[in-house]
Amino acid sequence: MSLIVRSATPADLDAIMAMAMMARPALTNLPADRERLKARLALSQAALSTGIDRPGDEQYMLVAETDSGEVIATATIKALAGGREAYYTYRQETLIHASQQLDVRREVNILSISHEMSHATLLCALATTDHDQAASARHLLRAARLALIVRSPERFAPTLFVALSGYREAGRTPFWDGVGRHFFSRDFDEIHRAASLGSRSFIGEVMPPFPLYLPLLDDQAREAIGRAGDNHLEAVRAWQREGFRLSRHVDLLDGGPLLEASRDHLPHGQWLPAQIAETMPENACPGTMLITPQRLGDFRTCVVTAAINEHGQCVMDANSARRLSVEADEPVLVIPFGQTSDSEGRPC
Amino acid sequence: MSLIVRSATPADLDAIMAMAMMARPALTNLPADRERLKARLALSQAALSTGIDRPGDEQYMLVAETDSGEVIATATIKALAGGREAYYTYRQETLIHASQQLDVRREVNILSISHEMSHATLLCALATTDHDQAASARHLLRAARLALIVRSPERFAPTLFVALSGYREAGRTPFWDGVGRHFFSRDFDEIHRAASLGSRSFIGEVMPPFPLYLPLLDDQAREAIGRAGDNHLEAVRAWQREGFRLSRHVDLLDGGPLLEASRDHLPHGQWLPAQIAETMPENACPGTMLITPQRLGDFRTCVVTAAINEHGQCVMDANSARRLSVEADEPVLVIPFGQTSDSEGRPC
Amino acid sequence: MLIRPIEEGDIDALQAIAVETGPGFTSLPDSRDFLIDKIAHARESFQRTQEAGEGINEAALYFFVLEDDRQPLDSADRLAGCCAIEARVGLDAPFYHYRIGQLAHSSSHLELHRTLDTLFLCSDHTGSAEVCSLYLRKRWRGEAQRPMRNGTLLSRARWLFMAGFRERFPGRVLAEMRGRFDDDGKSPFWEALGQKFLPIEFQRADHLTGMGEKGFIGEMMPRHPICTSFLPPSARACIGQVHTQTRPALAMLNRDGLRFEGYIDIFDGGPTVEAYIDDVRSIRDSLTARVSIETALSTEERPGWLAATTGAAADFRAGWVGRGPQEGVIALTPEEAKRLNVEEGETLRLLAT
Amino acid sequence: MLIRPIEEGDIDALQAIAVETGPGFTSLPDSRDFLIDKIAHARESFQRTQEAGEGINEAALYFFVLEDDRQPLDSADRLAGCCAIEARVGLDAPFYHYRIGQLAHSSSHLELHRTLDTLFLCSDHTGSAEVCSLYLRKRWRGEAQRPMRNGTLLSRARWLFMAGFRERFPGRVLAEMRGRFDDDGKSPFWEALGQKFLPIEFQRADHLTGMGEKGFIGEMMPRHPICTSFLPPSARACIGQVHTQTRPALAMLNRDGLRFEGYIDIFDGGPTVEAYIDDVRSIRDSLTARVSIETALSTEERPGWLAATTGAAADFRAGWVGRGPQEGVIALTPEEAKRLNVEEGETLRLLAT
Repeated sequence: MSLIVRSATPADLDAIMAMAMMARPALTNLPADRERLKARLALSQAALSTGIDRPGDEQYMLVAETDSGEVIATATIKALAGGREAYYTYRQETLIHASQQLDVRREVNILSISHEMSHATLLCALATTDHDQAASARHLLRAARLALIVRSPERFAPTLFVALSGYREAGRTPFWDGVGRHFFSRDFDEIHRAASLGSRSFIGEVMPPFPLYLPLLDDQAREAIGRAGDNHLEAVRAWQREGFRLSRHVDLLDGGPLLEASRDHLPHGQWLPAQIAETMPENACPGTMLITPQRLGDFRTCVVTAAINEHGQCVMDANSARRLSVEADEPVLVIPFGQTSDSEGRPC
Repeated sequence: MSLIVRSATPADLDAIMAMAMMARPALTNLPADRERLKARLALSQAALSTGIDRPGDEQYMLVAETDSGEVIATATIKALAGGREAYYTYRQETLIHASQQLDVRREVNILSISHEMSHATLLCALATTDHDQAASARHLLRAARLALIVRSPERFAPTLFVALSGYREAGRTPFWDGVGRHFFSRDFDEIHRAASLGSRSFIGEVMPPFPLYLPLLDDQAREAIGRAGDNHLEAVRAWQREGFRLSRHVDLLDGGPLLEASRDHLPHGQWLPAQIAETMPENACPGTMLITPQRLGDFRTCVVTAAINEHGQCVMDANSARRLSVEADEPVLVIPFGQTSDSEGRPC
Repeated sequence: MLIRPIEEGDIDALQAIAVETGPGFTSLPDSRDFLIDKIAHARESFQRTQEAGEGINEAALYFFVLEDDRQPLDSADRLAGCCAIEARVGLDAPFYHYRIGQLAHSSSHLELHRTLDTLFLCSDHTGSAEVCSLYLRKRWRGEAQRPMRNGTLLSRARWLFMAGFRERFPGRVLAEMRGRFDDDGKSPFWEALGQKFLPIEFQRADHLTGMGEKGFIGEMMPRHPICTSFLPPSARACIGQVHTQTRPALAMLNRDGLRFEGYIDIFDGGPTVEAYIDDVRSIRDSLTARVSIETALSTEERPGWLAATTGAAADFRAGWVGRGPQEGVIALTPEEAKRLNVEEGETLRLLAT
Repeated sequence: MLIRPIEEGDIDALQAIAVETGPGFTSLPDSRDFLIDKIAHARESFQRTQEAGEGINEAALYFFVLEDDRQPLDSADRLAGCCAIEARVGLDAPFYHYRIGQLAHSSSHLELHRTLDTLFLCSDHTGSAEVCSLYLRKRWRGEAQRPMRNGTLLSRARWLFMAGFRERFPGRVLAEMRGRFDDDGKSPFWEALGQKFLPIEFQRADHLTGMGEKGFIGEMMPRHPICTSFLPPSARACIGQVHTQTRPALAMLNRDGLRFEGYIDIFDGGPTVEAYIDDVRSIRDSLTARVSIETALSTEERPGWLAATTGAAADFRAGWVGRGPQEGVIALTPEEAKRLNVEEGETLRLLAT
C-alpha cells in the first residue's frame, strides 16, 4: 500500500508524456503531444483550485506516485465527456416490425447514432509505466477517481461512464471493418489517429443520420457490438465490481462497451474527523480504507489501514497522515477499499 | 377518511361501466364496453391471486369504496404499458448541427418515435362518479397504486409512468393538428376513438420512421409539446408531489406529458406488525398513514390515523383493522400519507 | 392472331394460363375468384367512357388476350396468351420500390468526399401506368412460331392502345423486370435483404404482392435507408439486373425508350424501366390511316406492320397486317379486315416494327 | 458575334461581368482570385485531350464567352456574355438537392391509404454534367438586339460543343433554375426551411454555394427526410417553381427536352431540369457538313442556323450562319468563315433553330 494518488501538476509533464508515448494502442484521450498535455495539466490544476458548482469543460488529471516519488500511472476525469463538443456513440435500440396481415411481430435491433453521453462524466486516459506496481496503480486510480467524484459530486454529471477498447482480432477491428469502413473507407488505425489528433465529434457529424440494421451487418461486426478487447475483459470486471454496468451505448468506431454508473449510487463513504495514533485502538477492527482529505485546491488519496473508533473518528498512523497531509480532526472521506484484486490490471 | 381502496372484483362491473361511460373525454384505457371490462376484471383478479415474479400482461384494477360500500372511483395499473404490443411515444431529442466552415454549432430539437415506454409500468384509467368524495378518491387512488407497487415491486417495472391528456384549445388539439393530421388526415377525436377501440400500436407502426424537426412545426403544435390540458395541471402537480417528474417522452397523438418515477425510489414505507387498540399509546404521536396488509389474493389499503409504538408496532383502532381485515401481529406496510391536499382532484 | 380485351367467357382459358404460368408469374395466381374479379375489373375499365382529365384518381386495368383465330371458335385453345396495362398503380394498395439514391458523405477535416449508394423504400411511382402480365403460351412460342412474332404483338399492341386512348393514362409508364437468380433458383438479393426481415419465403412474398396484399411490406421491411455497401457482393450484383430469361423483354422495352432510372424491386432487386408515355417510340412513331379493303393483296412473309383499331376501347383489336400505309390509306385483305373487325373507311393506328 | 473558350486575357472583362451580375449570380462571385482560378481550370479542361471512357472521374469546366467581333480588337467591350458546362458535378464538393419522393402511408386498421410527399437531402446528380453560368450583358439584350438572338446563341452553342465532344461528358445533363421569390425579393421556401437551420442570410448561403463551399449544407441542413405538408403553403407553392425572369430560360431548356424530375434547390426550391445528353433535341438534331466558302451569298435577316467547329476543343468557335446545308455542304460567306476560323473543306456541326 505504498502508492498515493494525487492531482497532477505541471511538474508531472515528463512522466505523463512518457506514459502517453508508451500506450499501445494510443489513447484518444491522452495525446502524446507535449503542448497539449501541458495545457491540460494547467487546466486540471486551475479546475481544482476554483470553486465549481456544475460540470463543464473541466478535466481532472490524476497521477499515482510510489513511496519514492516516482509517477507510475495517470488517469483523467472529463467532467462532461463532450466538453464543448459532442461525444457520439451508437445506442443499441429495438424497432418493432409487426404485421397484422402476416400475424407476426418481430423485434429488429438497430444501432442509432447518439450524443446523449456528451452530458455524462467520462473516466478515461488511464496509462502506466511498466513499473511492478502498475496493476495496483490501475486499481487505485479507478477507486481514486470515484473518491474524487464522491468528494465533490457537484463537479460531475449524474451519469458516469468508461469506454473500453473494442474487440480486435489479428490486428483487425471487426466492428470497424463491418461498419465504419463503409462510410470512411479508411483503416481503423488511420481514423483512430485522426480522432485522437483533435475533435472526434466530426466523425459522428458526417455519418449518415440513419440507424444501422443489425440483421444487415456481418457476423463478425455484430458479435463485436459491446464486446471488449480480450485484454480489457479484466477491466470490464473491475469496473463492474465498482458498481458500473454495461450501457446501451457502444463506441462509434470499434463497438467497444461503455460501462456506466450513477454518481449518486456510488458507495457514499463517510466524512469523519481524522485521528492520528501510533497504534490502532484495541476495540476497533482495523480495515483497509481509501482516505481522502476534504481540502480544496488539490486532491490526494491513498489506501490506509485505519480504524473507526467509538467516537466516530478515523484512526490512522502518522506516516499515512503525513503522506495525505492530514492533520488531527481534519475531516476525511473514508471509503472501505475492496480486497478484490485486479491481478491483470488492464488499463481502462 | 372514510374511503378504502381495494382490488376490483367482477361484482364491480356495473359501477365501473357507469364510470367509463361518464368519462369525458373517453379514456383510451377504460373502454365503455361491458365485455372487455368484464374480461379485464377477471384478469385483474387472476393476476392478484397468482404468484408473479416479473411484470407481464397483467392489469390491476382498483376501486375506491365509501363507508357505505358505494364504489365511487377506479384506477388501473398496467404492469407493462405495452403488454403484448408496443406503447409508442414521441421522445424529445436534440441533434447537433455544427459547421467548422461557418464556425457555428446549433442544437436542433426533434421528436423521435419511440417504444421505450412499452417496458415501463403505466398508471392509468382513473375515473370517478360525481360523488362528493371524488377528489379524495382520486388522491387516495394515486397513493394506493404506489402502495401496491411498493407492496409487490417484483410485479412491476423499474420505471413507472402516467400519461396526462395534452393541451386542447377551443375543442382543437394543436399538437395533433400540427403533427398527426399531416399523416392521418383525420380529426383527433376520430383517431382517438380508433385508438381506444383496440390496439394503439398500429398508429406508431404506420407513421413515417423519421424524426420530426421542431423548427418546422407551427408554434401552436410546438408549444403543446409536453403541455398538459388546463384541467390536468393539478394532476401534474399531484404526481410531482408523489415524486414523479416530467419525462422526455410525450404522447404520440396529443403531445401531452408523461411523468415518470423510479419504482425503487418511491417512499419505501415500513413493514410493521399491526396492533389493535382502542386508544393510541400515550407516548406515540399518531399520524395519518396509508396502511396496506401484505396478504396475497387481494389488495386493500386505506388511510388511517395510527401510531408506531416503542416496540415498532403499528397501532390502529379496531374499526380500521376491520375495514382492512387486519389481525393483530399481521405485518402491514405503513407509508406516511401526506396532507398535501388535492382540492381540484383532476383525473390522471 | 389478334389482340382483344378479355371477356367473361375467357375465364376457363385464363385459369388454364394461370396453371401453366405457375407460381413464378405473380400477377396471375391460380385462384378462380381472383381471376373472375380481375376480368370484371378489366371489363369495367374498357367499358368506361373517359374524357381527358377524368378518372385520374381511379385505378383501371386493361387486360388483353391474344386469340388464335385459326382455331375453331369453341376451342379451348384459342387463347394463346395475355398482357395488360394498369392505368394507375398504387391507388388501392401501396406500390413499393427501393430507390437507389446517392448520399454525400464528406468531411473537410478528413479530406474525405464521396457518395454512398443508398436504398430508400419509396412509393414514387404511385399514379404511373404499368405494362404487365405478359404471357405467351408454350404452343405459340419456339422456333417454328417465330415468324408469327406473337411476343412482339403481345408486347407492342399495348403501346397502340395507349396511343389511341391517351387520355386514359397518366404521364409516365413503367415495367417491372424479374431480377437475377442464381443457378439454384435463389435470389441473392432476397437472401441478403428480404429474408432478414420477412418471416416468409420469397414465393409467398411474391405471391402476396401479386394479389395486391402489400401491407406487410411497409410493416416488416426496413423503412430507414440502407447503404448498399452493407449488402454482400452477390446481392449488390443483383441491383438493377434482370433474370436471364427476361433479357429479350428488357431489350424490347429499351428499344421503345424505357430506361432504368434507379428503382428496383424490393424482393429480387430487379430493375423497373420507365418512360414518359409520349416519349415511348412505338407511341411517338405510330400513325393513323384509313382502311381500304382489297382482294388482290399479297401478304408479306414477315409481319412488319402492327395495326390497331381506333373505335371504342371495349371493341379494341390489334394484329399484324401485311403492308404499310400509302398516303394515308392502309390496304387490308378481307381476312385482315375481318380479324380486326373493321370496315372500309374506318381508321386504324399503325406501327412499323 | 461568336462563342469561344475563355482565355487568360479575358480576366478583366470577366470581372466586369461579375460586378455587373451582382450577388444574385452565384457562380460568378466578384473575386479576382476565384475568377483567375476558374479561367485556369477552364483552359486546362479545353486543352486536355480525352478519349472515350477517360477522365470520367475528373471534374472539368468548359467556360465560354460571347465575343462581339464588330468591336475593336482591344476594346474592353468585346465580351458580351458567358456560359459554361461543368462536365461532372459533385466530384470535388458535394452537390446537394432535395428530391421529392412519395412515402406510402397505409393502415388496413384505419382503412387509410395515401402517399406523403417528402423531401430527401441527396446527391443523386453526382457525376452529371451541368449547363450553367449563362449571362448576357445588358448592352447586348433588349428589343433592339433581339434579332441577333444572342441569348439563344449562348444557350445552345453548348449543346453543339457537347455533341462534338460527346466523349467528354457523362450520360446526363442538368440545369438548375432560380426558384420563386415574392414581391419583396424573399424566397418563401428559404424562409420556411433553410432559414430555420442556417444562421446566415440567403445571399450568403447562395454565395458560399457558388464558391463551391458546400460543406455547411450537409452539416447544418436537416438530413432526415421532411414531409412537405409540414411546410407552409407559401413554401410548398415554391417547390419546383421558377422565378418569373427564369421562365424563358426554362422554356428553352424544356424545348430541348430537359424536364423537371423531382429535384429542387435546397435553398429556394427551384427546379432542376435534366435529360439524357443523347436525348437533348439540339444534340440529336444537329448534323455535320463540309464548308464551302462563297462570296455571293445573301444573309438571312433572322439567324436560323447555328454552326460550331469540330476541330480541337481549345479552338472551338460557334456562331450564326445565314443558311443551312445543302447535301452535306454548308456555304459560308468569307466573314462567317473568318468568324468561325474555318477554311474550305473543314467540317462544321449545324443546328436549325
